[in-house]
Amino acid sequence: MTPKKINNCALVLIVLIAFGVPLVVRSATYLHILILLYMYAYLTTSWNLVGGFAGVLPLGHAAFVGIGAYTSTILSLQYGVSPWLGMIIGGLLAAIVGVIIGKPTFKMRGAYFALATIAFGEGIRVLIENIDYLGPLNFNGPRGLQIPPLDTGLSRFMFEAKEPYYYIILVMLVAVLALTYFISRSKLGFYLNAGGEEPEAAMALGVNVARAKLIAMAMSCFLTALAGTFWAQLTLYIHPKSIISLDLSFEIAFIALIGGRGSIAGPVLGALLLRPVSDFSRIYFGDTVPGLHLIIFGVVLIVVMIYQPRGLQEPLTRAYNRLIHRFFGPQGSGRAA
Amino acid sequence: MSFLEVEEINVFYGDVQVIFDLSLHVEEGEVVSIIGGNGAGKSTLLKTISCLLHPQSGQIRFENALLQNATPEEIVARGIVQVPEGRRLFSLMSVYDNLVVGAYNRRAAGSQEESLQQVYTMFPRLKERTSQIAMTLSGGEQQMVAIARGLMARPKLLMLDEPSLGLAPVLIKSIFKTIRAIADQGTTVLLVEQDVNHSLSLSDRGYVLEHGRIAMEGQAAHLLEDPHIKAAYLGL
Amino acid sequence: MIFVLEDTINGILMGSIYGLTALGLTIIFGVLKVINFAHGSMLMVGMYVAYWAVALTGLHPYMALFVVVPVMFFFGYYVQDLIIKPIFKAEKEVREPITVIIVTTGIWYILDNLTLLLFGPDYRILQDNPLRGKMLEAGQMLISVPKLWGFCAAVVTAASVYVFFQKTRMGRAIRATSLDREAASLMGINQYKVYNIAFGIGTASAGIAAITLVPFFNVYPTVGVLFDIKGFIIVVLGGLGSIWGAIVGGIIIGLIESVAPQFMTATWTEAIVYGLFLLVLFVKPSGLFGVKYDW
Amino acid sequence: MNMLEVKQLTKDFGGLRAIDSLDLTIGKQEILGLIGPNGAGKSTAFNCIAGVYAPTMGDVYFEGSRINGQKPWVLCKKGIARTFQIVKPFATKTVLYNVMVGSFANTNKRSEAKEKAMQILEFLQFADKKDIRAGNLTIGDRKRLEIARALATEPKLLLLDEVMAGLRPSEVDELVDMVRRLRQSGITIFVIEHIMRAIMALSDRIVVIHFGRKIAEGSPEKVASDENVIKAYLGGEYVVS
Amino acid sequence: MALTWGKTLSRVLFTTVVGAALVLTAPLPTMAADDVVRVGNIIPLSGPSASVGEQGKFAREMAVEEINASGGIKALGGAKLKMLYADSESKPEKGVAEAERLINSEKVHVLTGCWNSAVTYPTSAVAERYGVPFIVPVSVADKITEQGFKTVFRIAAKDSWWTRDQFSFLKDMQEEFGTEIKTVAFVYENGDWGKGFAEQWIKLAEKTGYKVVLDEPYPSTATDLSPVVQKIRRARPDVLLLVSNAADAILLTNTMAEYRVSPKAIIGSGGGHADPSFLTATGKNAQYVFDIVEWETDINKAGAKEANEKYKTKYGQNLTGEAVDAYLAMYVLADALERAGSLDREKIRIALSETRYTDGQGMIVGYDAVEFDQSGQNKYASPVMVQINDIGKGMERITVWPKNARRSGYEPVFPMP
Repeated sequence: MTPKKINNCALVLIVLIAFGVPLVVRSATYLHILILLYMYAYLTTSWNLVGGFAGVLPLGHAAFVGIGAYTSTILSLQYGVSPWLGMIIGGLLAAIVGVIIGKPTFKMRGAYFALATIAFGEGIRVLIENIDYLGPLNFNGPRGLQIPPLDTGLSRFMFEAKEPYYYIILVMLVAVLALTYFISRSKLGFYLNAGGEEPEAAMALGVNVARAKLIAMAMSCFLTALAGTFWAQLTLYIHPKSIISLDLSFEIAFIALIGGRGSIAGPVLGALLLRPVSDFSRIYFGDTVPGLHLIIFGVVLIVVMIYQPRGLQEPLTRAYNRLIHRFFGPQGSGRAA
Repeated sequence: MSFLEVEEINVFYGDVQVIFDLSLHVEEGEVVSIIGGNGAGKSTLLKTISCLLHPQSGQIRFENALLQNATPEEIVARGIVQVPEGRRLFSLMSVYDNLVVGAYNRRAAGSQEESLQQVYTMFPRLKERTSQIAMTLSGGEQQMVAIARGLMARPKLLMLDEPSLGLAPVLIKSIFKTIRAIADQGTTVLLVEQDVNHSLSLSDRGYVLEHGRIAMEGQAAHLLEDPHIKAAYLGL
Repeated sequence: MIFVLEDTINGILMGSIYGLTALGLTIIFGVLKVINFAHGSMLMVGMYVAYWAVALTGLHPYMALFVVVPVMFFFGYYVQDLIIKPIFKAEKEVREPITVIIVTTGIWYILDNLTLLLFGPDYRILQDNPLRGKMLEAGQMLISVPKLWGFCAAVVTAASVYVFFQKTRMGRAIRATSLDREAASLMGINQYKVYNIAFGIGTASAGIAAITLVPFFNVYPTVGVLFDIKGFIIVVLGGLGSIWGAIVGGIIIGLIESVAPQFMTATWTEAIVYGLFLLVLFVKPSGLFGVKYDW
Repeated sequence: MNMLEVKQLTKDFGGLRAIDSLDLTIGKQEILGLIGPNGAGKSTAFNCIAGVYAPTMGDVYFEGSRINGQKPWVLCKKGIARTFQIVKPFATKTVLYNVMVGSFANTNKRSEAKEKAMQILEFLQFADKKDIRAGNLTIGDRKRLEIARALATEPKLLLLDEVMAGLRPSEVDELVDMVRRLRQSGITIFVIEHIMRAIMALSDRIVVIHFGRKIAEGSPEKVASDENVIKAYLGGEYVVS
Repeated sequence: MALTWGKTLSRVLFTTVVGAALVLTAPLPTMAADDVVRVGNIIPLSGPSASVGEQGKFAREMAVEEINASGGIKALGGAKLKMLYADSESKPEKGVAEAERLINSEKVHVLTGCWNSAVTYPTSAVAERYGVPFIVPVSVADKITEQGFKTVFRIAAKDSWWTRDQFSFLKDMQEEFGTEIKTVAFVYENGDWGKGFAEQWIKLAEKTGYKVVLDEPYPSTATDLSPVVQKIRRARPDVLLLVSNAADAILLTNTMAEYRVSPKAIIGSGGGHADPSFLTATGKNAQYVFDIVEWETDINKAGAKEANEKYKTKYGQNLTGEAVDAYLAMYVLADALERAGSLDREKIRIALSETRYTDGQGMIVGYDAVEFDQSGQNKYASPVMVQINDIGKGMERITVWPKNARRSGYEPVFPMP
């Protein structure tokens, strides 16, 4: 078999297995953990479009999760609009806000950009906490919005069981990964990478770096906001302090950095490491030694960064190649990515 | 044993090998030039002697002591001082502060005032500019500060990385004159240059570096006459 | 009118203390080119050290200076030496190693929760300290004495750090390293030792801020978070790396927080602060006192 | 019609006048050399033409139309490509990737971009290194990559900023040869160079600037014997002890 | 190139599966056995409300130790209560996730929690969906029991009752001491809880005819509350009503003392004012502050003193209203389990809904019984007012209202001198 075939087979196999998981895993808890894992992988992949490919470090993406969640929830609670439609509207709104905020901030360098996005994220949270009503729209200020679990079903984006959520977020994740894959091979991907690495050279080669970044930002914000709606429909409650929190913004970025920023696999790998660490350490230590789970989380962050500052994607790729090499012989192992 | 002895070093930049089995020596009081085009490995060689890089194999000895795994600070403390390529001044600091930082190492710190006087004697212009911010100096003045800063460290061996880079011809001449004056005061000088004519004319010996290997070595006067050098490096 | 004056004074005093809490952040950024996300936690550690130093010995709170400053200096020194330095070594080529941001965040989580484990979630305040509740009366105006001392501490600390950087051998070495790491190495300056010392100074200044806060502020494990984001905003307003910028940035925030609530509800002042912050970033990205030099 | 016409170009930085009323023209398929002592304003002139800086005064015409202050990426699409004095490769990407960024200027299709990039690499005898990461190239290859990327944008006018600096003589000869072949393929070339031997051999005409002003213009022989030029290079205004 | 990207993608998904496999083979928490009653408790054990979470945990532990030591649930053959704690970190989404886990993986029979109304609210929806009885010791937002849920049972009073009692108290004091009250000021944390109280206050003030001179939310993350205190000082209200978390309650009280703000009365709303740290951290500054709570150490009820002594020796602090509600909740649960005689969640739910718990070790609260109405609200729950004062033994919290619960021999100080 050629390396390409082996990889394609592995790809298909893995997608099939992922879709088969709910047939084996009946525990709603594990499904919930997997759903959150996929959701974080999805969020991070969306983040990666700017944070990875465009070479900046946005630390305020929770704001877009919030925009998505609030848009669809307000529309569905107060105007009966299906959350599916609200999801798209929220995405578009987030894209617009993203472009507006991206335009000035993309001119900034390194630390300034990171701090500006933090301030933007926190600013949006403070704004929502201060607004009870905006015209006819009820934001309910700091108290958040509850979605009554009344009519379930696909059209209302609300389900009794976990399986539908699982499949929705899995499809979203696969779609966003595929999208990232195609973007990375497209002109836009080339332009983003080039502009992220050497903006001056890229401009001389015909790349409108600012525009490429804004397009990426718009896409990233759009996709991020979709996950906001998903999250709102999953927990049926949105609360500015948690859905637009710094913690969320940080976690999205950390997953990417731990997994390997700018690579397609990175976000998924990062989520696979960090989510279980945070979930299981909270489950096992959260009650006995309060705070220990966050200490463990902190230690994992530090250790990974000391030993793999470029993220886990590179060593895991090597390990995968060795594995393929062992099972399929030398022709199976491709060159290093 | 020589003053500085480099024995069969191999140096890598990441995965790329830049220097191959390179050996050279410098005797006390000499002026030695290393000439070669960009990418020949000249700067890498100096960085290796300064211990900013470490050779994968081979040894470097200075005054008979091995410089294995030493840090750049230890190298300076032992008396090897490098004036880096492109001057690398502390751009937002004054001329005075730049010079004083040069005397940071303990050996030089004690005689800071004395060194300062010497340096000002050598470069009177710097005395006029003592409180000016380095960034605002002209190119020639910046190169003076760079060399003066190196001298402030009281070097036994002064290594200069392309001091003529980016200077007008007339300035180049005076910089080389200064280097000769430094050597005449008893400091050993290791000079890395692309400007073959100037550098060899003031040197005792020279090495020609090509693709990370010593292609030729000998008395400076002989090298200047060598047809291969003329053909390859002087464009004649 | 007297109200506005009173609020303005409080804003300046409290703001200078904010500036003091952010001073270390700006020092560390100036030298290491890294935002220390654990700075608030360092402040928290300083507050605990100060609290216990006073609570156990019965010293005057400001006498704790002699305990807190050295303890915090070496704490910062070794945190940088043992945890952050390896990353710098691994990422030598990178100018603003983003990985360090993650590591400092890891340190933040660890410090906050370790404190929770050790001392529990209780809120502590120094009960019978002589400064507690001390107010200066000027006509109808009331001015907090511990805050006034905080203002003095901020100015004195900033001035000392400034003079140290300008006039001492180590100070020059630190500035040289911040401008060109490699050239500084070639001058015999140990880059990592300079980083350790800069981190130590930054942390020690957080310790001084902690001492000025302890007489009137609660001490609890997550108290640092309150000052974290505030610190980021202050240092960017003042210009990353600028010592006086941090103090002025702090005073601006203090003034907004103190004066604005008299015209609106206090919750909106936060929004104003963020708005102003973004505005300054857009108009003058290098901050009010930042050098127009690309870090 | 001239390929490029620069009229009374002036550029100030703060109080400093980097270029002062510079006039020059380049005909179609010509090779024009621009020389001058360091700090004479050569790179600034390039940056004004390539759209990095907007000129303070004066006009730049490309194929007869005025292009003052247009952005670099716009000019690139119009047919002006340039290299950088300090090479700026996309270091983590392969040589092919680097060149494809350039070839995307005229297509949206990945396959076309790749084909074009391969053509260029083959033309420059560079194809064997297409999978090497740009960060791992030698300095000579980086310079070549710089040219390859610029060529991939299919320029009419190519601005070469000290592409020979730091190369060995044999490499310089190769490059001179290559630039000549480029001209034969129909590209107009404007070149800044420090290596006299190369620029003398290469240029149809040479313009010499000093302190932002044009001090001489003409054939290589004429310029080389010009008194002003010799004075500028050997100087006398700077006395160092 | 195509090859590389394709491979990367497949690698991603390959690792996804390996990771998923790892997750699934991770050691599972032990599955439910029949001889224990598994009680899931979601409380904030880390993060900003960790202090309250800890109190709730201590109180639950003490109650469960007592219940188990005295033979467990007899109707279930002496089954012991087994406590499972989950940390919400005060975050709604964590609370929801933990509820899912406790219900599905840990197979808990009953849930309790979550203190933060913002967490309890969405979590109660999860419990309702799975039909798991959900005992809410404290979380005062009205809406928690107004969702039409069958599984929610709240021990504590809800905020409309708390605010109602605060105003009744004011009226009574006004009459008792002949002090006229004209103006009130509301200062509260800008959150679910504070906003909820403020809404009720405004209505009550309108009804009572008080003039509202200040209605001020503040961020509980504020580092300097003197601007808010200045506003209070300048508004000169007769009565100041507060809703504060611990850190800001302490800061506010101390700052008010600094600025010599002394209205006729300052009334807290539990929470931060009831935190054990509050008294130690404010000292004299808290003197004469009134607070509304569900319970106080000096309550005139059999067993209350003993329970407090036991708690104090065990955990080094006094029982608080928050803690007592949690303590009581465990006894209410035990009582329901005895009557249900089954571990079936529905049966437990029915038993809970039929609760009438009047005496027993857990009944150390001021009122007479625990009985839930249709919505799951404890009908009898009623707060008391305490005043913080030093009557010779340092600052302590002294019950003053309703009058029949007032500590004998204590004369409330009203208005504040």
